[in-house]
Amino acid sequence: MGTSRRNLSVAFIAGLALSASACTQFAANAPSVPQTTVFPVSDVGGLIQGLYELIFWMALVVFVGVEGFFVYAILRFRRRAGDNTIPAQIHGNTRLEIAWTIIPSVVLLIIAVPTIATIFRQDAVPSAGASGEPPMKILVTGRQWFWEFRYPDLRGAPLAVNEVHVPVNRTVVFELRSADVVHSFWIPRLGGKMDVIPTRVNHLWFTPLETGEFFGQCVEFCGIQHANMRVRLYVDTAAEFQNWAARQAADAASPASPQAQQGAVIFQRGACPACHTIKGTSAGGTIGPDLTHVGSRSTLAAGMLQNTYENLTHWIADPQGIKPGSKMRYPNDLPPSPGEAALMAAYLQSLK
Amino acid sequence: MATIAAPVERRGLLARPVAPRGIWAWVTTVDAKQIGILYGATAFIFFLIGGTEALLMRTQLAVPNANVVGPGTFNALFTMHGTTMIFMVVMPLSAAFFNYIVPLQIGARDVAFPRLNAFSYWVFLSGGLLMHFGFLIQQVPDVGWFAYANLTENAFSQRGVDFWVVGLQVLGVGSLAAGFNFLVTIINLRAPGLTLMRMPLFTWTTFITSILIVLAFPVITIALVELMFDRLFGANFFNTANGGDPILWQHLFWVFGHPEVYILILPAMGIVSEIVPVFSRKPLFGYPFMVYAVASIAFLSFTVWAHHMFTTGLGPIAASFFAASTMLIAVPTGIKIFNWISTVYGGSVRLNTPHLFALGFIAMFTIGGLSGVMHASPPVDTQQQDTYFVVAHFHYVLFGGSVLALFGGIYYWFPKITGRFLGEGLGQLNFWLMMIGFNLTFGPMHFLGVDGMPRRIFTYPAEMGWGLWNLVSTIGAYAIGLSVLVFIANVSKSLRAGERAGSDPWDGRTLEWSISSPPPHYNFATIPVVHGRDAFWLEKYPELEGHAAAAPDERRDRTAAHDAGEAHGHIHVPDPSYWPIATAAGILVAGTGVLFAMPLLPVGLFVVLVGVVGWSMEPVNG
Amino acid sequence: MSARVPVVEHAEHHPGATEYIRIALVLTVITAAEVAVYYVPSLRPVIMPMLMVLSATKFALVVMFYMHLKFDNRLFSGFFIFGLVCAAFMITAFITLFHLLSAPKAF
Amino acid sequence: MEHVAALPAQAHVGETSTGLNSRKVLMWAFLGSDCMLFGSLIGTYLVYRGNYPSGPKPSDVFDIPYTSVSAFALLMSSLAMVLALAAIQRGDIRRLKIWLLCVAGLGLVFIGGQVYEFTTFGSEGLNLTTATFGSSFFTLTGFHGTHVTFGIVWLLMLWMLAARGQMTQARSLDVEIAGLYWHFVDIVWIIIFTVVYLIPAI
Repeated sequence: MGTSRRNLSVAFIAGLALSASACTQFAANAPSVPQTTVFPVSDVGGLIQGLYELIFWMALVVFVGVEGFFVYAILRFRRRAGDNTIPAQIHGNTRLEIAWTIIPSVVLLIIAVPTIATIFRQDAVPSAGASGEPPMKILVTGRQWFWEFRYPDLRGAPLAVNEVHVPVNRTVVFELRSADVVHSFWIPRLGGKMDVIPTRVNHLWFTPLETGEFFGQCVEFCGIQHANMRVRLYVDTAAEFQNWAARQAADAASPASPQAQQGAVIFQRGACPACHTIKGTSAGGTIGPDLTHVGSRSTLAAGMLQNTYENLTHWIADPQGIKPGSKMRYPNDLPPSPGEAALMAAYLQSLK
Repeated sequence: MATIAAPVERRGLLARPVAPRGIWAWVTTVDAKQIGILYGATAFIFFLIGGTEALLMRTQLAVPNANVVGPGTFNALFTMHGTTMIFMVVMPLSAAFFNYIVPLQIGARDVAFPRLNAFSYWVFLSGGLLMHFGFLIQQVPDVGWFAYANLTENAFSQRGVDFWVVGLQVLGVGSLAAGFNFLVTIINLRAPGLTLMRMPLFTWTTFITSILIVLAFPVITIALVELMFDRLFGANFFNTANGGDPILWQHLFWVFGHPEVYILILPAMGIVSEIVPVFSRKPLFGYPFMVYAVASIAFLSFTVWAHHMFTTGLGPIAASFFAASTMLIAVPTGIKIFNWISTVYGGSVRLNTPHLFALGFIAMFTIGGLSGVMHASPPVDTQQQDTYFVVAHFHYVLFGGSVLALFGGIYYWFPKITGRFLGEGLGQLNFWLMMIGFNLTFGPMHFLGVDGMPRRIFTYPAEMGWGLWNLVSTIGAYAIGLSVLVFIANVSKSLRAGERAGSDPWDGRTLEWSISSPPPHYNFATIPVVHGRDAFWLEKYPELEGHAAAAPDERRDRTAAHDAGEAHGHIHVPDPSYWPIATAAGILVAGTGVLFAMPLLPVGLFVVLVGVVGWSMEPVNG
Repeated sequence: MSARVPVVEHAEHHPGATEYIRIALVLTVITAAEVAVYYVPSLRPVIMPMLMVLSATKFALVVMFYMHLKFDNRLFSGFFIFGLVCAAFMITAFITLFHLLSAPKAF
Repeated sequence: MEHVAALPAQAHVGETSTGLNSRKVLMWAFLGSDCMLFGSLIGTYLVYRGNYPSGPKPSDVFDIPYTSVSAFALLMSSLAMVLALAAIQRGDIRRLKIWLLCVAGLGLVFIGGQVYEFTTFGSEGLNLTTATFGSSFFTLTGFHGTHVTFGIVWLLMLWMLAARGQMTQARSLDVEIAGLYWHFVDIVWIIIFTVVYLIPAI
């Protein structure tokens, strides 16, 4: 075997190793990739990450070893032009077979033991988080195509849609239910996902360890707008969270500006209350998302649009154009006029 | 079905067609080789359709917020892409090789039930058509190839689901018929001396795959029946309003679905196990262990299904069980990879196109296997399930695995089937373009998955940071498309003016290389007698294996033997028959009836009945 | 070396009519016992295992004697038992997953 | 190097690698496969057996003595089936015809019983759409009934061939294979009778 060929295979193996570690580096762009799975900010996320890293590095070693040896074998035993000899007809080697049955078994055992330990740890909700308080329960309902959150333990049982707030360092337990089809609830940086299945209640818990805004979305195919069923989780300080929860528990603000007042009238007069609730008014529909504090949300249509006056006007005027298949429909598919939409947007924007 | 066979002297409802020509020859054929070609050609057309669907999806996802296709279309695209590639491309392409190669490898003249074999093909075609009838009325299946309940209930879906249910049901009938046929063929039609532990590995994987088909498809059949009853008759299997549990669908689907994965990959492993020894000029390393590995993978595949459901809340005990059984599968899989590499090691390695594809398979399948071990761990899987990481994983297994191997198989056996080589230059171009395109397409999907991009989304906002890798992936997909065009050019050029291949162009080891290319209608003039593994190699080089060298006149020129056999005219092959296609047509009509006009259902069933009766009354002549 | 073997239809021992009828009598008795067990309230706590043993016995008798599996080629037993084991595993798993380990229902 | 004489391709003529008839191998493979079919149906039934929030309970509608009789009829048809096989193996075509008719007749008794049972259940408010219990019960027993019906047609075709003098001792395998199918259908009912009818829904 010539030196050049040896250099080639060494270079190839080095290349494999380099590209593999490059993978981890590319994935390592936490700030620019809001749904990264490898920069956890919760206890559960950390558990998973530890296990993932163990398996990843073992897999990488196996990968480099196997592929490297494979490429080496191909290059080393390449047939030269004109060479027509028949190599020794070796049929096998039982000792080798036993070796490569046992060694992978041992490797898998090294993976399996912490895996099973982690399964049980991930399953058991701790009695208290880092803050020492008992876990906070949040009821989650997945719907085509938005998320509803209720806080039964808090005063006034506040409710939130698509944007859920939790206090830092306190364990939260999400009780997951579906109102229609199977969804899956996932905020990658906080930990693994859990399916949301009609007729069943599933649980997902974690203790957030950093404040901030974290992205997530539905990850089980749930129909035409599955892609636009996003969720944001805000980890607040304890005080911020208390304020937020108190605001969410309150009734809707009364419209102040003339436009908002007109918008409120149009809203109540139209078909809107059949589907939407605005606490403190007569609107009590439960098909669509609760709009009591819609003005305080940062996005519209489950994360599709920034919550601006213009976007909201557009959304009210043409929901099917923005989100085809959405359940937001008007009787006989007759949307409000642009003027009416703008007034209603003004009203809804005022519902902070 | 054919058990009530009439005595030979009686005539059936219709006289058997006698050696027709042209289109009728194909319509009435019961020759496994012709059926193999039908399977291959049909599957390739579906491959182009499924590939086009993939390219459309990749185009839509190339940049954030793209608007090439709408959400409804996108959902239909990924549903049909998955369903097509699994049931109408990889399975029938494997079946093409089962049909063409297995009888040759075991020294048989045909399969055990030639008419049932033709029936399998026509039913497969009917199922494929039924599945695509939705395009006629713009009601394309759009609930994913897994069709998770309860999204498939009438309350949440449209008529597209019906096409999926009926089409898949019919495809399943074809697969089952083929599965039974090859099971019996391999048990009963082996040449004298061809004991089980002497069978070529492709024959072995066909055998094991047939067992998997026979045991796994009944489960999806029942799941589909339940779904169909829900949709047509108001049953409640998956209707949550009346106590139906969507999780039951997932269990039934994956009890079938996981063995199905091995139905897709085992034939590919068999092909690779044929190619690597030939082009390394060494016997397959550790043959018995390879056989045990295939068998244990098949057995274990029935115990791991719930690893597709780690995020459904199985509970820690069940999750631990299925994690452990899943990891166990990595052991026999590893054995296979190590044995392939050891076959190369110490060999005399020719890097012709078939071998490149086979070696590419080994390299890529290893990656798919390793990522598979990652989500075998349930906690890790909760971060990877339903993300592009999983998409990357199974494409490394099913494209880097199955498809590369099947292309390798085409390059390898094309000279046998047509008597002509595929062009080596275009072949190499085909391979490298496909290899690079494949890695560009699916490699970055690992990063996308780690970056938290879910599967089955038709769009994503720019702020998610997924734009770059999606663009790379789309470019790669077009490179794969280009490589397929190169392949088409190669085939059409070779069919017209390819270099002639002799009966044994690669210095092959198994019996198919002992007869002319293309093989005669009756395969073997005289049924060979097998003295060991790699029967033909042994016959050519007895001294290498310590056998006494055969006397020169005993090194038979089988082509000459064929001419002799033909001259004698005493070789019996089964006559063609109208009944397989007639019976399958009845199924097509019945299926069409369920989908469009119920009155057609009894008509179709009546045609099936007439078909079965005609079939069983048909003289069984040799 | 195993050459191809002519198909021999009845090389093995088959039980005769008397034996068939004797087995039918046993089957009848077991069926009667099954139904009887159903009506005895004091057996309720053990009715499940009892019935399962009784029907498994009937099952085995028919398979072994009427279907000749006891006397026939082991290949046939292999096919049948492999299918049976896979099915039994699946059913056991379903019972375990849905009734023993199941998450609480949301009704 | 020896070569055996040219063999016809059909398996059921001449010789095979195992000495086993290909159609018989096919039937046993089919029965293994059918285990999974009924396994899936029984699995589904066991998942849903307790679920009848509205409609009647199993114990409300099941008539154990009645079903016991039809189960017994099916069980005895298996006896008739082996006797039919024994007859053709002896070359006794007259007894073959009698026993075949007997099997088909007992099968018809069973099917008639099932039709009556389904009708009664329907009138008592239990049908395919009654919660998941109804769906899984009717699908499971209906699939079994379809199997029985197919078996009856098959046996009657054999009887017709026998009546036309086309069944001879040499064709006993045709009866044996049909018999394997028939016995399988019988043992499936042995399971269903226990699991569905006798073990009370708790």
